[in-house]
Parts: sequence; C-alpha cells; structure tokens
Amino acid sequence: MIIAERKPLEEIKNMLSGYKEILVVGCRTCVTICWAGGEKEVGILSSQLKLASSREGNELSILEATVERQCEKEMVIEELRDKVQEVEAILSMGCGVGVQTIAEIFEEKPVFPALNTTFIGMPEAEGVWVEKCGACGDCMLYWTGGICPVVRCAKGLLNGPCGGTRRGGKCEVDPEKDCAWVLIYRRLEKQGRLDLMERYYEPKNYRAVKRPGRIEAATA
Amino acid sequence: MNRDDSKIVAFCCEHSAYQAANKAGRMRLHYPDNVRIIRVPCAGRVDVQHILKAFEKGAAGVLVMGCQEGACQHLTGNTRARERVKYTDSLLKEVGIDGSRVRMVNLGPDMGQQFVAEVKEMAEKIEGEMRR
Amino acid sequence: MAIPFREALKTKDFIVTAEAAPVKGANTEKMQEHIELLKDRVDALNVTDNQSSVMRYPSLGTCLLIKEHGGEPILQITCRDRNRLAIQADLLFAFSRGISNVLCLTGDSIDVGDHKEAKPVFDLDSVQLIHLVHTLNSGKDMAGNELDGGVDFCIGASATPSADPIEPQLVKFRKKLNSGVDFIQTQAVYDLEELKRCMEHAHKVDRKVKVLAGIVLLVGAKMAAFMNENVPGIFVPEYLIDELAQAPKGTGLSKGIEIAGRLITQIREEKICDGVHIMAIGREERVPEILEAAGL
Amino acid sequence: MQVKIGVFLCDCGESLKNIDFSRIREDLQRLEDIAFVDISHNLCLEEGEKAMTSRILVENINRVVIGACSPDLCEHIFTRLLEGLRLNPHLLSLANIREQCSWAHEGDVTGKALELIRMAISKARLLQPIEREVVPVSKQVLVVGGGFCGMRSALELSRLGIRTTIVESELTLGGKMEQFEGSYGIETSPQAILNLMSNTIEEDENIEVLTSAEITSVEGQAGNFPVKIRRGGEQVSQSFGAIIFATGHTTKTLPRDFEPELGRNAISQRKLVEMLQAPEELERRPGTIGFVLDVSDENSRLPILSTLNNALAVKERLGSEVYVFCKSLKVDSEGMEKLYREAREQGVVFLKFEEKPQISKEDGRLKVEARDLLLGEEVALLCDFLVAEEKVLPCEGTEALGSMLNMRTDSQGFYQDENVHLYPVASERKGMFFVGGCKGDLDFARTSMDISSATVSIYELLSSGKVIVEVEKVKVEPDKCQACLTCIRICPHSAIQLVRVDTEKEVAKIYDLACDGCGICAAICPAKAIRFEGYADEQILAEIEAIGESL
Repeated sequence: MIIAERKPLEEIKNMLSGYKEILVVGCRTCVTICWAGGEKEVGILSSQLKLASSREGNELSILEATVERQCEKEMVIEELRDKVQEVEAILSMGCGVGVQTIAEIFEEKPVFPALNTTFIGMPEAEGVWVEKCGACGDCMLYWTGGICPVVRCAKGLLNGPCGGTRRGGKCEVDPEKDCAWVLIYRRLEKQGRLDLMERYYEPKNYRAVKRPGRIEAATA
Repeated sequence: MNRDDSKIVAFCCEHSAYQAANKAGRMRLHYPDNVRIIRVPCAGRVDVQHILKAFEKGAAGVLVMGCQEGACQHLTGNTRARERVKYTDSLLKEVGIDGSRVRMVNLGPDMGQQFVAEVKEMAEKIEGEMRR
Repeated sequence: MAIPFREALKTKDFIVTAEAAPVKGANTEKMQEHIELLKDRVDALNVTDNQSSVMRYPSLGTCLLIKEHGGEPILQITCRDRNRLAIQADLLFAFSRGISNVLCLTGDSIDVGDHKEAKPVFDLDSVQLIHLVHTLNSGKDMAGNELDGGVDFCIGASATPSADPIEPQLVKFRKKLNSGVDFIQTQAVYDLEELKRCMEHAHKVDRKVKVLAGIVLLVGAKMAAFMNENVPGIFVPEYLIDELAQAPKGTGLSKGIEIAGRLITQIREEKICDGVHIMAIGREERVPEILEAAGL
Repeated sequence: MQVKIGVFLCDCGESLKNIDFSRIREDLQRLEDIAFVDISHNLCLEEGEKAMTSRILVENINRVVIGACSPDLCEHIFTRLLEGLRLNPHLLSLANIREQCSWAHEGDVTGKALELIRMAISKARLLQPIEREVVPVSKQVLVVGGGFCGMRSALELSRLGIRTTIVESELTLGGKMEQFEGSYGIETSPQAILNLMSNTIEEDENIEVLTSAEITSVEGQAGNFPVKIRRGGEQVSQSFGAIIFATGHTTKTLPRDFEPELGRNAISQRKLVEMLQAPEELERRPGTIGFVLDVSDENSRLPILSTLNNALAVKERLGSEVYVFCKSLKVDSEGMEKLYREAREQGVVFLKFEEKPQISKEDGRLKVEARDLLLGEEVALLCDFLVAEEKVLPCEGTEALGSMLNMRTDSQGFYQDENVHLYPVASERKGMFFVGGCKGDLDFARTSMDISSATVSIYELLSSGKVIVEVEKVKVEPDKCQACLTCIRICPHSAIQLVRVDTEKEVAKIYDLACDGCGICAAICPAKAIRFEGYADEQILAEIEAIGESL
C-alpha cells in the first residue's frame, strides 16, 4: 500500500501564506492506514494551523473533509463539490495521486500537498512501515526468493552483493538495514535454489514501464 | 475560552488521578482554581486532538494524568498516554508553543499532595510565561 | 615507456600496482608529481573514479596524463555516475588514446560521498560491466551494432576477501571470474588467512587469473577505526589497531608503512597471490617508502 | 428528539458556603433547554432522592445533570434511581462541585462551580442512551492442564454445577504431583491426594477428561470461546464460556552454577525424593546431606519449600546430618515459617553465606567451603550427597500458548505477572484465568486460594447461562473502518477482532462482553471510526468548549 508522511508544519504554512480560507482534505484509504492523512490527521493539522494563525494574529478559517478515496473522481466530487466553493485553497492530505485528482477536478483553485508520498510498503511494527516494491514494471521476485533487489538493495544491483557490505551482512548505506543480497542468499540457500543466485543476469530493462505509465485493461 | 484567565485543562483517569484530586479536596489541600478537570476512563483515552483542541480553545496548559507505571488497569493506557503527550509536545513546538505546556503525570489514587504539586508547578510555569 | 600491463601480468611473477588519486580541481600539478614519482616503480597506476562518491578530476583525464608521462594507467569505471551509453562512449575514447586496462567496479553509494542529493545511476553493475567490455572487445556495442574500429581491453575486477558473511561475496566473485577477467585487485586485506581462502576460490574457477592483494596504508589508530566505520569494504582487525595505538605519538605513519611492508613481504615470500595493489589514500608520495619496506 | 435537561444541585447540607447556589440557578435558567434547576441539601439521602423522583416524574426531561460530590460516592445512587424511572441511566452527567471545587479552593468559587456545571450540561446535551441486552453464554468451562491445580479447579467448578473439560497433554492426570515427597504438614502423601482426586474426577460426570490432547486454536471472546482440541490425529471443536489455564511449571537443576556436574554424589531434589521413597535400596545410609540454595540470584518459593520438606523427610527417614547453605531464606508464604522452625528443632543446620561456596571432590565425598556470616569464619563440610538448587521455569508450551492467546508473559515467561495487584486471578482477557505454576505461584496454600477465587468469578459470569451487556458502548462504525488492524493490535484486552459485517467488507468489531471500557482504541483509530459513548470525541470537546463561558 502507498506510504506517506506529513510535511513539517513550517513548509505547509509557507505554502498557505496569503490564503485566508482553506479546505483540509483527508483520505480514508492508504494514508489513513499509515497514520499520515486520515480523518484524525486532518483534525490534528487543522488544530495546528488554527493555533499557529491565532498566535501570529492572522485569521484563518478552516473547513475539514475526508474523502473515501481521493484517487476516485466521483468520490472527490461528491465530498468536496460544495465545500470547495467556500474556500480559496485546498490542502490535500492524500498521496500524490489524491492531490492531483483534486487539482484536475477543481482547476480554478490551488491545491497544496500536505504529505510527502514516500514508497509502496508494508507495516513492520506498530507505526513503522518499510519499502518493499518500487513498481519497476518488470518483476523478478521469482528468482530472488521473493526479496526485491531493485528496491531493497540500495544500489538496485541484479548481480549483488556489492563490495561495501558491512559486518553482519548489513548494507553499506545504512548499518541498520540488512543487505538485500545477504537476505536473498540465505533464503535461496534455505530453499536449495542457490543456483539462481549463481546465474548471470543481463542489465535490467529500465523502460519496462514507459514513464509516465498507463495501463488499459481489456474492458470486462 | 478567553485568553486572560489562563485555564489549565487536566484529563484525569478515573482510576487514579481523578481520585487523587478528590483526595486533595478531602484533605482541604488548596490549589490554583484555574484548573478544569475532565474525567476520562483511562489516560489512554486522551487523544492528541483533545489536547490540541484544548490549546485551540485557549487553554494555557494541559495535564494528562494517569496511573503509575505498571499499575494501569488497562496495562498500556498510561504508557500510550505518555507517548501521545510527547508527540503532542512536538506538534506544539512546531506551532511555537514550547516550554512543555503539556505534561504527562503518573499518580496513585491517594496521591493528593502530588496532584496539588503538579497543578501548582504547571500554574507557576504559565504565570511566569504570562508575565514575560 | 612502461610495458603494457597485459604483458606484465604474463611475464612478471610479482606484480605491483599503485593508485594515483585525482584532485578536486583542475590544477594537475600535484597529480603529475605523483605520476612521475611512481610510474617507473610500479607495473601500472590505477586511477580512481570519484572515489567514495566524492566529485574529483575525471579518471579518464588522469589516465591520459599518465600516458603522456609514459606510465601504464588502469582506468577505473564505476556504474554510479554513468549509464550504459556514457560508459561505452568513454571506453571507446579511452582505447582510442591508448588506455587499454579497465577495472570494472559497481562504485560506492551516493550516501558516503559529498553530493548526497545526487541521483544515483547504477544502470549496470560490476558483472554486467565486465560483460559489456567483452562485448566491445568482440567488435559490437551492447545493442548489437558493429563498431567502426574495435577495442581490446585487459579487464580487471575487485573482490572483498574479508566480508562477513563471506558466502554471498564468493558467489559474486565466482560470477566475475566466470564472466572472464584478466586480473583481480582486492579490497584492503590485513588477515592473510582470508586472502588464502579467496585465492583457493579464484583458482578453483579460473587458474589463469592474476590476483593482486589490496594494501591500504594505515596512518594511525584513529584513522583505522574511522575507516572501519565509514569506508565501505574495509575491516582493520583489532590487533592492528592496537599496534598502531601503541606506536609513540607522531610515528603512526611510519608504523603504517612498516605494517604494509610486512604484509607485502609475507605475501611475496609465501607466494599467496600474484602481487599487490598499494592504495596510499592521500599519501601517494609515501609509496616508494612502502616498496622499500617490502624490499621491492 | 428535543433535549430537555433537569439540573439538580446539592449543597451538601448547606455546608458548601463558598458557592452561591441561587446565582448559579439564575444563570442556568436563562438556557432554554434547561427545564428546571432544583437546589437540594441531601441528594444522597432518602429525602433528596424522593424529591428528585417526583420532580423527574412530573417534568418529562430526557437528560439529568447533577452538581454534587464526587461521582464515586453518588453516581450509583443516581443511575439506580434513573433505571427505576425507566430513563436510560447513561443520560446522566455529573459535575464534582464539592471535592474538586468548594473544598479545593479558598474564597468564593461560584464562578468555577457554574463553569463545571455548564461543562456537564454541554456534555449532557450530546449523550446518547446505551441499551442493555441479554447475551447467552456457554456454561461449559475448559481447564488446560491436568495437574493439581487443573484437577482442583475442575472439582470445584463441578461442585458449583458447572461442566468442565480437562485437556491434559500427558497420558495421565497428575502433572508434577508425584515429584513432591511429602508436603510437610499435610499428613497424606501427594500420591494419595493424586489418587483421591483422579478417582473423584472419574466418577464425576460433570468433568470430561481428554488426556494426550492439546489445544490448537482459541478464538472468540468471554462467554463463547470456540476452541479446537487435537487428540490423537483428529480435531474436535467446542465452545467454552471461560478457560482456566493450569499448565504448571518445570524445574531445571542448575549444574552451571555448581562446579561438579550432577555426578554420583551431587544430586537433584527429584533424585533425593526417589531415595526417600525407597530408603532400603541405598547401599549405605548417607552420613551427611547438604542442600545449596540461592546460588543463582532469581529464587522463588518452590526451591525453599522443597528443601525444607525434603530436609525434614531426610531427618525423619534417614536420620543423617543435614546442612543447608543459603544466602537468604525467604519464608514468606503460609506455613513456611513453621516449617523452618520445625526443621531447626529437628537439628537441620542452616549456614548463611555471602559469596558462592566452593565445592570440590574429596575421597568420594563433596567438600563444601564457605564463609559463614553468623560464625564469621570459614566453614568446611564433607557431605555424602549435595542437593543442587533448582530453577523454576514455565513448562515448554507456555510461550506458544501465550502467543496463540495474544497474552503477554513476564521476563521469565510466566503468565500475567504484569499487574498482579490488579488481577490476582483474572487476566487482561475477560473469561481467561491463570492459576498455579504457570503464574509462578508454587505453594499449595496460595494456589488453592487462587483456584477458588477463579471458580467463583467463573460461577458469577456463567452460572445463569446469560450475561447482561451494554450494547455497543464502544462501537466501530463499519463504513468508516479501513481494517488497518491498529485497534486490534493495541487492545490490551484483545476484545477486538476482524469480522465480516453486513457490508461484506471485513471490519473491526468490538466484543461488548470482553471490552473493559478503556477507550485506548478510540483515541488511536486513524479513521476516527470508533465511538465511545459517554466519552466520545464530541462530548469531550463539548466539555472543553464550555470552559471559560461562565458569568
């Protein structure tokens, strides 16, 4: 699922400077699950903005809303159609897709991102999410024992590991992170499929997805 | 909540801090009267938003008062409350309210004196701020 | 004029290479001094390619300087800064100017360098780079097009004998050897047992490959400890750090030279491998003293 | 439906002098949804109650706000009164104007009192009624573990008319019973007790015994735990109302702290018990037997209890000299003090040491040297047998069972040590109880007490076969819930599970019987999908809003 993280308040305030009426919009799906842009976070950010503006003496009126899924046009229109008329600018707490969906629909009003969309990942512990997939469009998990080197190896090597691995099989870039290739080695070893790692792999086709990507499924 | 009479909002867990406040009353231990106690079933019920809303409505300080470490009826209520207070403090710093105007306090049900001491400490901190 | 490195590999029984580190700037005087100092003392001079991801005078440029001074350069290429088009173009240019030795490296990560917000490339990795050079040697580019004027590179790769865990590294090492390399220059080696194990492995796959043990000059206990933490692929064992620590104040460098000399002599006498690659990071002028300390 | 609030103020027999009640009444009467403001002197007494009842009967109000003393003194009176008047007891909001206002400050506090009442009123406006419901519960109880505690629990439950099923992993019941030679002070030997109990269990048709069986999964909540039990290849699923865990403990002899490993003359407590049970088989009577205690720092009552028991048994049956080397002798539980004095009288010598005693072999016997603190000098003793200390550990399956139940264990792996003064018997999950060795308690007196209090709580929960439950006091709104599992993972009482609700999508569901009403889930839910009636966000925010709007 898409993981995102809220921008520092300072950065958000700079974006909003000059605008008096703001609509803060949350999203109920991915960013709720990763505690970044759900209804609760909308409340917290709105409180912070109101507190900050009252301390700095400039008045700021805030409307709050939360869309079921900010990447669905119908849901955005249904939830925001009326509220958008009453504000000068929209602060979206959805992922990058949400921000742009709103921007496409309400083109006359500026839309600002309150979050930084970071990666596709999974929960590792309470409140901790870890990147697992980079959406490269050419999945090779079948020969890496289900561990993606493109994203989880800092250099994205296909014939790893690099010479810089740290003691204990940690990554050169971050001593806290495991070297993906050591993990791949251990798992393939456990499955008795180490021949897969011995094999030479051609340079990757980095244009498997012609960016920006577009998929047209056969209509059902 | 208007600005001048600087209120302190105290979220008190009904198992411990709320009883401590009653104990202080029964012992006639007087403390500043700008405290407003809000009874909650557990300190873990207090949400970051409640604290921010209190400040938004003009509170000068907020106390989240729960059971002592390891004595929480709901095991993790007080530890979670402490985490949330720490997080809220960082949110307030972002806004420019620092000087830890939100505090987590661990009390036993009969710690009347400590309750009063905590309230006085927060009141003095706010008083100091107001005068500057 | 130095003999081509490929010849040296065939004929000499103990090969010595050193490193000429480019400077951060366009003033090439100091580099030329080092080249003059070392070009006749070693069989070839490696030129690092933005070592530790720190932006410097280009590796190709320094190699041309070495050629001008009559030395034998080894062009180091990392996959961090160029994609497959740029690398192939650089290789054609290098060969056309008489540079015919290349060391294929993956390259350090951007995070250890001084331009931490740069976009890393890594279009290829070291093994794919070896295959690329072979493809060019066969007269074609990666897309299969014929080359108007072929190339013939002597191909080198690196190895990390003291990695922990070692097995994944050995898989990579075998892959490099199976891809066909003429010489190996290892990372810094201090524990000769690890070097021996690496040699066994190399010879099991390819008898002919020449392996040069990497010798990094230690300057003091603090520097050694620092390298352990921050320089990828270098592991200075505790007993050496203690030895450096006990050296009286200010004699750390000479103790480092002594250690390097001792290691080289031991490698040479016990014929553990085919030579050494001396990396005196930032102290190229001391390489002659190291060679003396090793009786070369 | 239009909110109509009745306000009752109590001046505690006109003792709250620093509150001007008439001014408060004046101010409150100006609010249009306030039906009346009555000032009484004794709401907690008969007289006050009568006045309230008649007032409420006359005015059809649908919210009650009371400004009086602390809720823990009077709330129950008012809820009972409202129930009597068939007004939902949750439509009640209290303001503590005595302990937390009148008594807490000098000078006139009318302003604060009014503000506290206005806070209670603003909350009252948003209160919703909470219905009650009768929920059937299974009257069948599962007892895990067939040792002393398991059998004892089953017998006591059966006496209360509750059917139980004992699941025992071994072939026979009994657990660690036969290990104890004589629980000194109890005449009959454990073996006799064991036989007596298992026979009674056999005849008791209230108790079903499944030996060499184990639990594979425990689902559901208090009142209805569907449990899967595997026995000899096939798996049985049955629903239980409550579960008692009596999975017991194991002991591990501590050779590591003990120089000579357990050879011929260094033995374990168990070996000593076997010797005591068949003294005639020994080649020759041992002249001196030594016990070593507290060599490892964590000690618990069992090693000391079995040492005292066995020392007395040695004195009685073998008559040999007995020395006990110990750092400290904790005799804190029932009967242990008497046992210790008895042992001293029988001639058992206790030697107190500070550092670990040195033990070495000397001509076929063991020499123990230690500095005795009381004598103040080195002591060396030759013993025929030296009994090594034992460490008490939970039995192997505890870890796995713990994770299956989502139940925390303490640092040594025992259950439910977290809040012992809060849950002497119950655990953080309603309907689950832990007794005996698996909790780290090892003396019979204490465990028997625990067992009876566990069985009584179960009786209270299940005896009538149904339980009155407050319906959806804490509720997950299915359409808002994104099944992000946060609440399920953090609920300290494991009262929330993922279920398929009418909307076909999987959402979290809070089980009313298992929920203990702490509200941690409501505060953490990122989708604001959990509503805690009585402490809902809008109700708490309304109270905050009302601060500062007085006079």
